[in-house]
Amino acid sequence: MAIVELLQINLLSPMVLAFALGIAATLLRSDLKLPDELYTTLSIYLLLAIGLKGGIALAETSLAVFWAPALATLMLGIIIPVVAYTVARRIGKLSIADAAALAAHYGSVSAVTFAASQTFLDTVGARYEGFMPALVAILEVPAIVIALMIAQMAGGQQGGDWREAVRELLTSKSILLLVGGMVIGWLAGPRGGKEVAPLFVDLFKGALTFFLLELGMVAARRFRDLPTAGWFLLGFAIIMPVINGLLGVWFGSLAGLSLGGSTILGVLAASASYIAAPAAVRIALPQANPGFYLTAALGITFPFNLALGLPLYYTLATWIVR
Amino acid sequence: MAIVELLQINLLSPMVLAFALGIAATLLRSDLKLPDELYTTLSIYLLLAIGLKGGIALAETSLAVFWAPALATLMLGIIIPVVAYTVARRIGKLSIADAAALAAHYGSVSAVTFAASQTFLDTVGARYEGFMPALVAILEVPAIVIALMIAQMAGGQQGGDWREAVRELLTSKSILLLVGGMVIGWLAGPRGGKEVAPLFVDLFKGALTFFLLELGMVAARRFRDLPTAGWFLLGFAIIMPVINGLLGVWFGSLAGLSLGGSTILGVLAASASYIAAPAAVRIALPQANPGFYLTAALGITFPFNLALGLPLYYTLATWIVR
Amino acid sequence: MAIVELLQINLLSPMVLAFALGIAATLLRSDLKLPDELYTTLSIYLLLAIGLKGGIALAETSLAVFWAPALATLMLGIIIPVVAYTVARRIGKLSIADAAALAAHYGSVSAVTFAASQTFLDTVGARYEGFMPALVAILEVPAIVIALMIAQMAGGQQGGDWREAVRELLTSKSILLLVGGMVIGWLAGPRGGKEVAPLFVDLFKGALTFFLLELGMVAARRFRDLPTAGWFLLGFAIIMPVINGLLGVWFGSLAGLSLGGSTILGVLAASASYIAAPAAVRIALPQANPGFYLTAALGITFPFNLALGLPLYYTLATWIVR
Amino acid sequence: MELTTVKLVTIIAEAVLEERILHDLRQLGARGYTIGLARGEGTRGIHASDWEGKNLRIETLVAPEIADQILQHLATHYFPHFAVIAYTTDVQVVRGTKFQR
Amino acid sequence: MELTTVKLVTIIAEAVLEERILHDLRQLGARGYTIGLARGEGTRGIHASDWEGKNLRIETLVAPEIADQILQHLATHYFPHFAVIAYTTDVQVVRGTKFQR
Amino acid sequence: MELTTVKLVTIIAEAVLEERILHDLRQLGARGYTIGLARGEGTRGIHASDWEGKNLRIETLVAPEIADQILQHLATHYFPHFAVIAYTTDVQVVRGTKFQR
Ligand SMILES: Nc1ncnc2c1ncn2[C@@H]1O[C@H](COP(=O)(O)O)[C@@H](O)[C@H]1O
Ligand SMILES: Nc1ncnc2c1ncn2[C@@H]1O[C@H](COP(=O)(O)O)[C@@H](O)[C@H]1O
Ligand SMILES: Nc1ncnc2c1ncn2[C@@H]1O[C@H](COP(=O)(O)O)[C@@H](O)[C@H]1O
Ligand code: NA
Ligand code: NA
Ligand code: NA
Repeated sequence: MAIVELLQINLLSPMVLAFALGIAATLLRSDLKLPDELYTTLSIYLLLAIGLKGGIALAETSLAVFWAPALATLMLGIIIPVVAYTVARRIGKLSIADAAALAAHYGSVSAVTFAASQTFLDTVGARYEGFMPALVAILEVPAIVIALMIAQMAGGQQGGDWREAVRELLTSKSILLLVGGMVIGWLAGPRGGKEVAPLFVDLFKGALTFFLLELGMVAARRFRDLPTAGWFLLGFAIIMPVINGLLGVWFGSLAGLSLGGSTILGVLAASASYIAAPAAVRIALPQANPGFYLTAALGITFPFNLALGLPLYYTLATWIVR
Repeated sequence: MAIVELLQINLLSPMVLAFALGIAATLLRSDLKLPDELYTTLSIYLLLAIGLKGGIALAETSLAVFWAPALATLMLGIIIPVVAYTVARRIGKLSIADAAALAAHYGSVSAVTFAASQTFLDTVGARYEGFMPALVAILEVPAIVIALMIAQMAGGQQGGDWREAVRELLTSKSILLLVGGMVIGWLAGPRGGKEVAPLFVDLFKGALTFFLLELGMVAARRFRDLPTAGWFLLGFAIIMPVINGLLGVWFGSLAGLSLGGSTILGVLAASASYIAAPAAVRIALPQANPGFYLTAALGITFPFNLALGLPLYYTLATWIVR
Repeated sequence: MAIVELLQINLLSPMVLAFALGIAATLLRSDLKLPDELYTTLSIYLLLAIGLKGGIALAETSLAVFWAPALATLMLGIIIPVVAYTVARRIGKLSIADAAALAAHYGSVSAVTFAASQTFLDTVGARYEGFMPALVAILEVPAIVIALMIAQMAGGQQGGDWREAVRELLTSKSILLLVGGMVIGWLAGPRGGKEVAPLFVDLFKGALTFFLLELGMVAARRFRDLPTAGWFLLGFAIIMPVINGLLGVWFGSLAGLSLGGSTILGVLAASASYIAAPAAVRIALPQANPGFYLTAALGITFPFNLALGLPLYYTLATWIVR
Repeated sequence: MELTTVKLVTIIAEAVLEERILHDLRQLGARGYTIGLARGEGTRGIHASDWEGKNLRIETLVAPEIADQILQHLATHYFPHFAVIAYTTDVQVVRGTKFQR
Repeated sequence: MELTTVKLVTIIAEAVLEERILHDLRQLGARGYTIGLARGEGTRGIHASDWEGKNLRIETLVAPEIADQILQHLATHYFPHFAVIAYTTDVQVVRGTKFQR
Repeated sequence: MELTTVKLVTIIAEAVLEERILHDLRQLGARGYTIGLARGEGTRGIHASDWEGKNLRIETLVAPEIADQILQHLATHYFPHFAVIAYTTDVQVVRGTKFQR
């Protein structure tokens, strides 16, 4: 399929349109407000559902197939934050804390972008490995730890206790639900999975669409901070994902992933965390400005990846993966 | 089918029974309380789902078929508030503000009554045009604007800014979700719609049932205000819908709608808004008494339409539509 | 099937695993927190769904079949609280209020344990009578009333008004939803039921799994109180259910219930209420210590029944029911 | 503008007590109340079912003598067995009569 | 540590008024606000749609003269037609300047 | 009835800080607390992830000297980097000892 056609498929999918509706609602100053509890509920649901499906698939995967993609993912989790930190510090002239905060976000991963990429690939008919959610779990944590360690070594950390932050990170809800869901799926297997499939599988795309409506509103609220963020941040939030996406696709193809699987690893690398990273960074690097890292991750990179990134990384994958 | 049989089908449907359970819970002073957030979530879901389905249908409708029903609906939106205002003012001797408030509510439309009418028609096996949700959107706003303008001209408005109220009305959540859902459905088309159908189509009737449980409790709380409302309001809240329903069915048949479609247009005309209108009226006509308009719309007309109105307007349609 | 195999099936079911994840989340001091509103919503949903399914089944049940199990259940509701009170008072040396509180909880029933037992039986392929939810409703109230009367007669009640408590009990949300759902199901019948089945039937097991995640967290928070509860309570909370379970299975077989039905009656007898009883007891017996009755019912008996009780009572039933 | 001083009584109580406390407030002469949800911990730490939800934070503006009666009543009927605390503050309002009997 | 006394203005208002009241507070010189959800009953008991949700409990810390203006403004523009009450209290804060113009 | 005056300390803080602040309150001698949800805006306007939820409104009744220490502690450790404000009020309670060390 040509990239124009892929773009069209993606932009006219209910989930991207719902995201746009959320943005429109905020820009039109509508009084639409989703309950906070709905937002939390949908997040929990999505993370658990992603984990569950991954666990069921993992139960049927041999280690021989899994080790190479796992290693490739781990390496991405180490390389990306280092690159991101260096770029933000050298080119962007950001403070140590702000640079490390960006590194944590772009090294980690957005579960919703991941879910959207699965839906996109389903629609274009590309297949991917079932164990991909396990890679989400692998990529979520290391980059954040590395970014906090960089800040610690560079002396940019005051007040925050990074060891405590890492402990909290490992038991944070996103990790717990993702890994917990995976363990449940792995132990319960396909038979147990079938019992809960009407909730966790059939409703997944609808719930994702609903969630993106809310996320559109959250992202649009971030737009206000764009002017103060400056040109560097805008460039960073668009170019960094493309570089990371390319890296992810390439690593995926080297690790023997399929076309769809490499696309997803590209998406994972390109995506910026907006759940685990912000919470950890807020605690461990309080002097970093959320107006920077949240605006970049949620206000620019997330919409970019959702609307343009998915077809882009897929196209890259069709070139790279043989 | 005889009207007795229709009545029985309707009164024994899960949604009407759930509404009755909600009323019973309140009258028995049970401690059952649905979380406010659930109420909001279900409202958002229902409006979005109605819009989505309408949009998908609209994508397959030609303008040649659509213009006449659209025009008929618009005319209802102009005629009904004028009639309602005159009746409330002349016969009911209500104040300008109270009369205009009633006009706004009865000219506008209740999305839940609409949804209930679809479920009813599905059950009795009558078919209707897929684009009906578009008519809900068309009928929702004009009557409210007209009623506010009448109040403005009659000098009954103080303090409230009606222009601001109209702006807020156009970006209010009910309009935004209904129209936004329609645009999403229209752009995503049947293919995109299929992806989210398990959430937005399959669960619709169940969610409506759940919502009616809550609405039964809300309506029953309004019953307390009945004694102070007086006989005029009681009569108004039952006779006005019947007249409007007849008008709607007749306009529908003139515009070439099917039996089911004419029934629904009758239901739309007969129904009184309890989402968009109350919010707009509260802001623009603060001196109007909510004990009047909410009690009429939610405490009398809504239960009347749900229990007796649906089979009644359908029977009227079987006589009028050839 | 051997009990080891049954245990394995049960312990590896998604719902038991989700419960374990909830416990793990609390013990690891994760920041995972389900919104209170979600907890309430799921409770309401589960009770209504249980009632609905029971009502539909009841519509197709003749009184000739139903009276014996109903009577057996009622007798359990009288015998269990008397036994539990005596044991707690004589052997446990608890205060009148604390003993009566325990009697109320263990005589009444846990709807979620009931739901879990249905899922378990579905998985092992055992069939059961459709009217079982009606027995839940029958067993829920009497034991609580009897326990409060015992406390009243024994002079252990001060301050609380037990008549008021009984009135509130009869209109409490759990009774209202269970009985209300049953009436709806009974009146709407299979045709009406089919309309709402995607929400109330298909999603049931998934919702139960989600709910057990939360309940695992609630139960684990109770673990803190275990040390202060003492050995008697620990023993009581494990031995009492086993005795009650045996009693329930036996009564069930005498009343002519099937293997599955007898298992469920055993589960009902063995389960301890954590919705209706705590609320009623808190009001009518304020001097009873919630650290006792909630820890026993929710912190010990519920996990025990969920993990080990279900296969145990089923095995007992295979011996007793011919 | 003339301001009057009235008493704001704040009550933190377990959720099961809602109806009871509101009933008592009305009896004692309060002419309105505002309720918010809260959770918390104290020294007793006894709590009813989680199903009943968290604590309530009840506020009522009343005349000083009524405030006293409310505290007295709560101290007698609720403090011994229930997780309830209460305190009063002086606040200024525009129309004092609205909050007095 | 040096503490400054500022005024805490608490407003209980029906939810439809949120945007309006926050706008007015800003105009009158408040430099921040905190909102919580609440429900309640009073003497008027008029309420807009349940869909609009319950009451809001708006709090703002301001200098005394601004507190007066806020009460005045609410009394004129909101008390006649809307379900709104408001009261002020003296509170102590560390950095008084943060809450003054 | 004898009333005692104690201090009510109210803290508005971003939700990520919950555990930390409660831990500090306990350390400083508070014997209980009540938490409600809130949202708001101030002068700094820095906020962590929306996922973490809104602000918290933490209240604790303590003896005057502890109230001072709490304000001091918050001013040193939280005000510089976090979206936190705090204020104290005098309130009257029935059993003053419940809130003192
Ligand atoms: N010192 C305190 N400051 C603020 N709230 C308190 C305090 N002590 C108790 N509470 C609240 O009152 C409820 C009951 O307290 P208690 O009866 O001491 O367990 C708790 O759940 C808290 O919400
Ligand atoms: N005496 C009072 N104490 C506390 N809150 C009150 C009081 N009177 C009214 N309110 C609150 O203010 C809102 C509007 O009151 P009203 O305009 O009197 O109906 C009510 O919904 C209550 O939340
Ligand atoms: N003047 C104020 N009055 C009431 N609440 C305030 C005020 N200023 C700040 N806040 C609250 O404190 C939080 C943090 O404020 P800030 O650090 O100034 O952004 C805000 O989100 C508000 O909830
Ligand atoms: Na990434
Ligand atoms: Na109408
Ligand atoms: Na039992």
